[in-house]
Amino acid sequence: MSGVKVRLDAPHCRELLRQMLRIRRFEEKCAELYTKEKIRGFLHLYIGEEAIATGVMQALEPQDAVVATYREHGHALARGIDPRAIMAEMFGKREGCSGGRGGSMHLFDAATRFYGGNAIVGGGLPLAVGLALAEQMQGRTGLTVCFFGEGAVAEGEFHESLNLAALWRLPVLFVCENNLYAMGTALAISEAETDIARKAESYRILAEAVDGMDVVAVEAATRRAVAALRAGEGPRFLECRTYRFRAHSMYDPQLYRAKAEVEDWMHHDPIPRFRDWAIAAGELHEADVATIEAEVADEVAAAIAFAEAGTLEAVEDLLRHVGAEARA
Amino acid sequence: MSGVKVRLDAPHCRELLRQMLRIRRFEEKCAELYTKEKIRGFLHLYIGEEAIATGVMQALEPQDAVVATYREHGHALARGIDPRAIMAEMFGKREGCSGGRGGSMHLFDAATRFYGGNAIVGGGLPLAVGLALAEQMQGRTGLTVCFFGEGAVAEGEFHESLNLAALWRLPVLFVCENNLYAMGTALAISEAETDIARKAESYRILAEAVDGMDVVAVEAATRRAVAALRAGEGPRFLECRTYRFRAHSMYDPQLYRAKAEVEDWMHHDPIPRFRDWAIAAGELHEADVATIEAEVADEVAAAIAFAEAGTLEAVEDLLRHVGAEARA
Amino acid sequence: MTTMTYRDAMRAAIREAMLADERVFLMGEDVGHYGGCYAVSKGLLEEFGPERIRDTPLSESAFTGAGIGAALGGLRPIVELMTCNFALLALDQIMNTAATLRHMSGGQFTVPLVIRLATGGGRQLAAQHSHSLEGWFAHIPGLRVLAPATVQDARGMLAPALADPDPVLIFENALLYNEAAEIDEGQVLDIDRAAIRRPGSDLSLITYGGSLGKTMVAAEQLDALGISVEVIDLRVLRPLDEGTILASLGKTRRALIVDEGWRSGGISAEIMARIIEGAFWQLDAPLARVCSAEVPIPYPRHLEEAALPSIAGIVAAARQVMGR
Amino acid sequence: MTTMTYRDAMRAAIREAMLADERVFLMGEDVGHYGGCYAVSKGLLEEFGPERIRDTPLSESAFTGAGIGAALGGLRPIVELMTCNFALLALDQIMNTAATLRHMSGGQFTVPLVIRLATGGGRQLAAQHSHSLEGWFAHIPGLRVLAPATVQDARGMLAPALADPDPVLIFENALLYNEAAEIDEGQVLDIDRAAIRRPGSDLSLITYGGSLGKTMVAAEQLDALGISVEVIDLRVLRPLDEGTILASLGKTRRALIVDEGWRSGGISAEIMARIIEGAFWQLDAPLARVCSAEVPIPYPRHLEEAALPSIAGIVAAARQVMGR
Ligand SMILES: Cc1ncc(C[n+]2csc(CCOP(=O)(O)OP(=O)(O)O)c2C)c(N)n1
Ligand SMILES: Cc1ncc(C[n+]2csc(CCOP(=O)(O)OP(=O)(O)O)c2C)c(N)n1
Ligand SMILES: [Mg+2]
Ligand SMILES: [Mg+2]
Repeated sequence: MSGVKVRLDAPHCRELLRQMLRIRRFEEKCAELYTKEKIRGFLHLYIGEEAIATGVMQALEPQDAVVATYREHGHALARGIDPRAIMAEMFGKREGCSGGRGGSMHLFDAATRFYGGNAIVGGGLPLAVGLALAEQMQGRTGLTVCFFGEGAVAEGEFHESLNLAALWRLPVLFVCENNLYAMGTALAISEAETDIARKAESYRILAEAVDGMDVVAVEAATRRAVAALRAGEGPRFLECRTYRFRAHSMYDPQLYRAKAEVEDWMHHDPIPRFRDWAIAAGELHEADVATIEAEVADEVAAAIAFAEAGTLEAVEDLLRHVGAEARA
Repeated sequence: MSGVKVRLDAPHCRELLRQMLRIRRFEEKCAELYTKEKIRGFLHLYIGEEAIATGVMQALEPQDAVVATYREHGHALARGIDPRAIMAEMFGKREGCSGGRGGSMHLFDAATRFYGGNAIVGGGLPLAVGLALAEQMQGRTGLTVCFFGEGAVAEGEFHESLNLAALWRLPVLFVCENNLYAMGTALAISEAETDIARKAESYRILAEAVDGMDVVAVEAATRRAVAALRAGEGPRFLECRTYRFRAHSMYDPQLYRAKAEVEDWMHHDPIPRFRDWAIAAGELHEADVATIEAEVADEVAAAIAFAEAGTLEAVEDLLRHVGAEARA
Repeated sequence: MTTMTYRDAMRAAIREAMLADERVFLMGEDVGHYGGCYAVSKGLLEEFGPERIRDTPLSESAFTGAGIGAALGGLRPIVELMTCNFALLALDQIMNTAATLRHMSGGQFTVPLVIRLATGGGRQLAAQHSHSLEGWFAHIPGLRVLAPATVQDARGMLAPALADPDPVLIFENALLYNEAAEIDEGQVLDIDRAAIRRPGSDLSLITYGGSLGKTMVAAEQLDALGISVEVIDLRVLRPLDEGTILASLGKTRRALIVDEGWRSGGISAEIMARIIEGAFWQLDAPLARVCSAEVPIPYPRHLEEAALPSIAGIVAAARQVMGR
Repeated sequence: MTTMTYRDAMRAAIREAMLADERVFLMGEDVGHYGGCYAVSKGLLEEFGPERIRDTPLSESAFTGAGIGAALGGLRPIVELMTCNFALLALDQIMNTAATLRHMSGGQFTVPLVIRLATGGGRQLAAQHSHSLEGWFAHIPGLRVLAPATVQDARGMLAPALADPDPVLIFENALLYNEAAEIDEGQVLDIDRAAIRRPGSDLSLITYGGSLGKTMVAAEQLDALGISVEVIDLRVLRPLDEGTILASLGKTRRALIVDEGWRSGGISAEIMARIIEGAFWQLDAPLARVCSAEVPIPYPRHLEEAALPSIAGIVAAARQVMGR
């Protein structure tokens, strides 16, 4: 699919709903599997923010690259990585998309140009700049989408990376997922200027703020940005205003925000919101929704079964993947 | 001297000229002493930029703190550090303002709250934030002035520090000495947005750009900023547009800029410009200028004599100043 | 005597310091509203307010540097860097400013700053969250580096660290936070000396921080094999307490070092070097070390366990040193 | 055979690589218009243009990370970090991304990146410009760390470094740039092995980089005293060529390590550890090391000289190891 306008026909509505639901159901299971200790380490859920990854990925082509964060299950799924390989990764199995070495925070996939999975806040931004530089210098047409939270905006690497991208007019789409908190730190106590999109101006980057709970708005804004990027107009910045419904990670008692605030935001849940709209618009029917739910449930169940059936790497192979097995 | 307005009476004009000339003549000698190998290491001359340190320091009080860079002879002199101690420092003598340990790039002075002398580009900004935080938290009234070049603006620490200062409303005056080059890198190839003062906006910091070749303009702008700072209005940003007449350091063959450009800028030399203006305005007379030149020459000569007569620290003391001699 | 966890001990130490000296404050990511990423500072925001339990943006370099500046300005900051993995972002400030300012200024300025950081692996946090970098920091002149391995040390090391006029880094192995022990809250600790955690005569096991527990268990097992093990907890990684190490070696003539850092260039090598320099002629066997495998820490539990020092690995290495 | 300086050798190597492979480009502060802070890249901007001789803003972290990304994207970047002092600002990218990406991705992604950095003291640049941190980087799994000590190595190490699919750091001691020597421009170098720079039978002097010259002079002087010295130039600091070291020790049974890094926790300690692990029973004397004093490097010439390894210091330490 390409073009600047979002074509909200029935197939596309089904696609949007399906993608968001895949993420939601997949992660609900992840949370369960975490309490069962099938998944370990840190687990950061994207629940509530599904409209962003879903909307953005609609505008991408296979040659484009994606750089994400430790909260990247949604991006990985929406980008098209096999959910079985993602789940197996979280189980630490050899069949995982990173061979089991990375876990939840380090999903990688060469086939879809998915470059992680970075657990250093802000660490992915320079990488995205470099990937885009490689495209530009090799005369290729891929662009790089870089996701990060609003917390990353305070890091020096944000500043340095935006400047480089703008200075060199690189095809990077910076997507800030502004969910108002960085762990327990509210935006207002971490940024002197809380209007994130405005920051892009000081690098001469065109920015747009969009309702991150509205998948169509996200897709539309991304398509506009991507069209400009492909036309060689240099980097763009998209701030998606959103909210995470769950704790920061599975360890977080959420002392820093009121239950009522979370509940308020849940009224903006992107999934029912889009579903109801599409039904009202006649593009979706209850039956479609039920079918999608069923298909998604199957897909998630298959992913779990695949992960369960997966194998563990031999301990003897511990030192693999530190360097090339044989130098070129 | 305090107050927001600059009082351009004869004594003040003499003071401004004297301070600029002290820096100019001192550094001219430094360059000579470098070729004689009396001064070693890196030597970064401030020649051409004297109006900035001179103008800014006029607005400061003894309780204020100063953080500078490796190009800090001018700041040290204008802040009132004994030129003899500065010269002795560059000679590596025990009588130097850093006991000889620091050299040209690391001038320090507790008496005038002069916190260096930092050879890491951007490294002083966080320090300035912390010094201001200490003032604020202890209910003291001092403010902190932080000097840095326009090259430092690209560093992540610039971004992080401006945000912290603004977020916490700290009494920091950020003074960017924009001399258009960072070593050999012109502003236009290092910043996507070359209007430096505009960057302060994205931290909600009020900024002003000023002609850094005009000492009166610098002083006036500093006084305005300082008044706001003392009133507790949070940080301010001053961009001083200037030019370095000499090479970046003594090693630099200046391949990156045209001789004609340097010569053009020399027509804006802050010293003759101010001198001629003050003479025309009747605040200074040729005789004053001659007197000041003579006094300054004496002062510089005395500094050199002092440095020459200084002593070397004993080699046995090599490990001093790594940690406290005895822990408290 | 009171029983408390390592986490609570650290919190009690912070609280005590803040009550005793109003120049002391805590600053870092999520120390306030979140309650600390390891819940160390939970409740302190309510007690001391947001000025002194100061949440920072994600700006490791700037808030560490701000801590340095605040220390210069007369305060006694405790900067929390969450984990040493993120401390890399602040390393310039730590090395080029905190550690050098006294020297560069010819002794005029001092930086009485305490930096706290979690360290270590073992929680399946994978390659970017499991570093043990304390040995690295111990390379830097001008710093003092502490590694409290016990609840008692967690409780008692902060006060002398804050009293130190120079920058002190406290590395807290994250696996220790839940450890509980009975301690003497009033005990005054020194931060110059290593501790003999268990006396013995055949072999010195030298370790610190998160590896002390494993080493103590290994010592038990070795004891059952008839090997009398002396366990040294370094406690202070810089400056190293060479005296205690060499005195032990004088007795045991054999040593094994256990260190969770990567093997090559870890602090274990430095311990070996010191022993060679100071006690070569007394050695009855080659020195040996048990360290982490030279691999970014893998996520799966079985691989992570294989990568980190283990009790079995310590026992096996010790037996090899003993030749039985 | 051609005579050239270390600086020219490095430039020739860059030029050659850029002519041979259009994926190669050089990026860093002042590599272009300024001509390189040590004039290594002088003239290359004119030849290759600003795309491939790419001046960057002062943004060490981002342009190093951009180098990583560019490598992932199919290019062969050479990132110049000016000096290792400033590399601290990029350490997060180097350690948490460049060194770990292959591992975290289960081998899917590789980072064929070369980072060049100047290192060392000796030019009175004081406490923030004189670090020798190569030993530190040699601690990080996933990196290869090179230290060309000769003009030949300066000329020949870049090509194999660029051919390596993993990140390679090249530490160039800044005092070497003006050294001239006759070299074979066509020589193909390996980047796995140390080199015996001078054979001998009584004592192994193990060193690298900027200290090789001093060590060779010291070896001459020791020879005059009747001590036959074998000088090993490590060349590769990670992975260490233990084979060459141990083979030498098998012959000499005594070793002294010379390293410009600070003593505690420097690479010298690792060399000592490897020898103890691999050749303890063959040793006739304690190992020793000559390193930099544990002080931020002072500005005055006499103090800086006292802080860094010296020929006299090497000779004295060697005589002590030999007992004469
Ligand atoms: C450099 C660094 N500092 C601190 C952390 C610990 N940490 C992990 S996530 C996080 C909050 C990030 O917030 P944000 O960027 O808004 O993303 P979100 O989690 O809200 O999606 C913090 C502080 C880290 N991983 N990396
Ligand atoms: C972090 C860091 N990177 C690089 C350098 C090398 N360096 C020293 S001065 C300089 C240029 C700085 O330019 P600017 O900030 O504009 O100050 P100016 O020298 O023009 O006064 C550079 C690149 C350094 N000292 N520190
Ligand atoms: Mg967030
Ligand atoms: Mg400049």
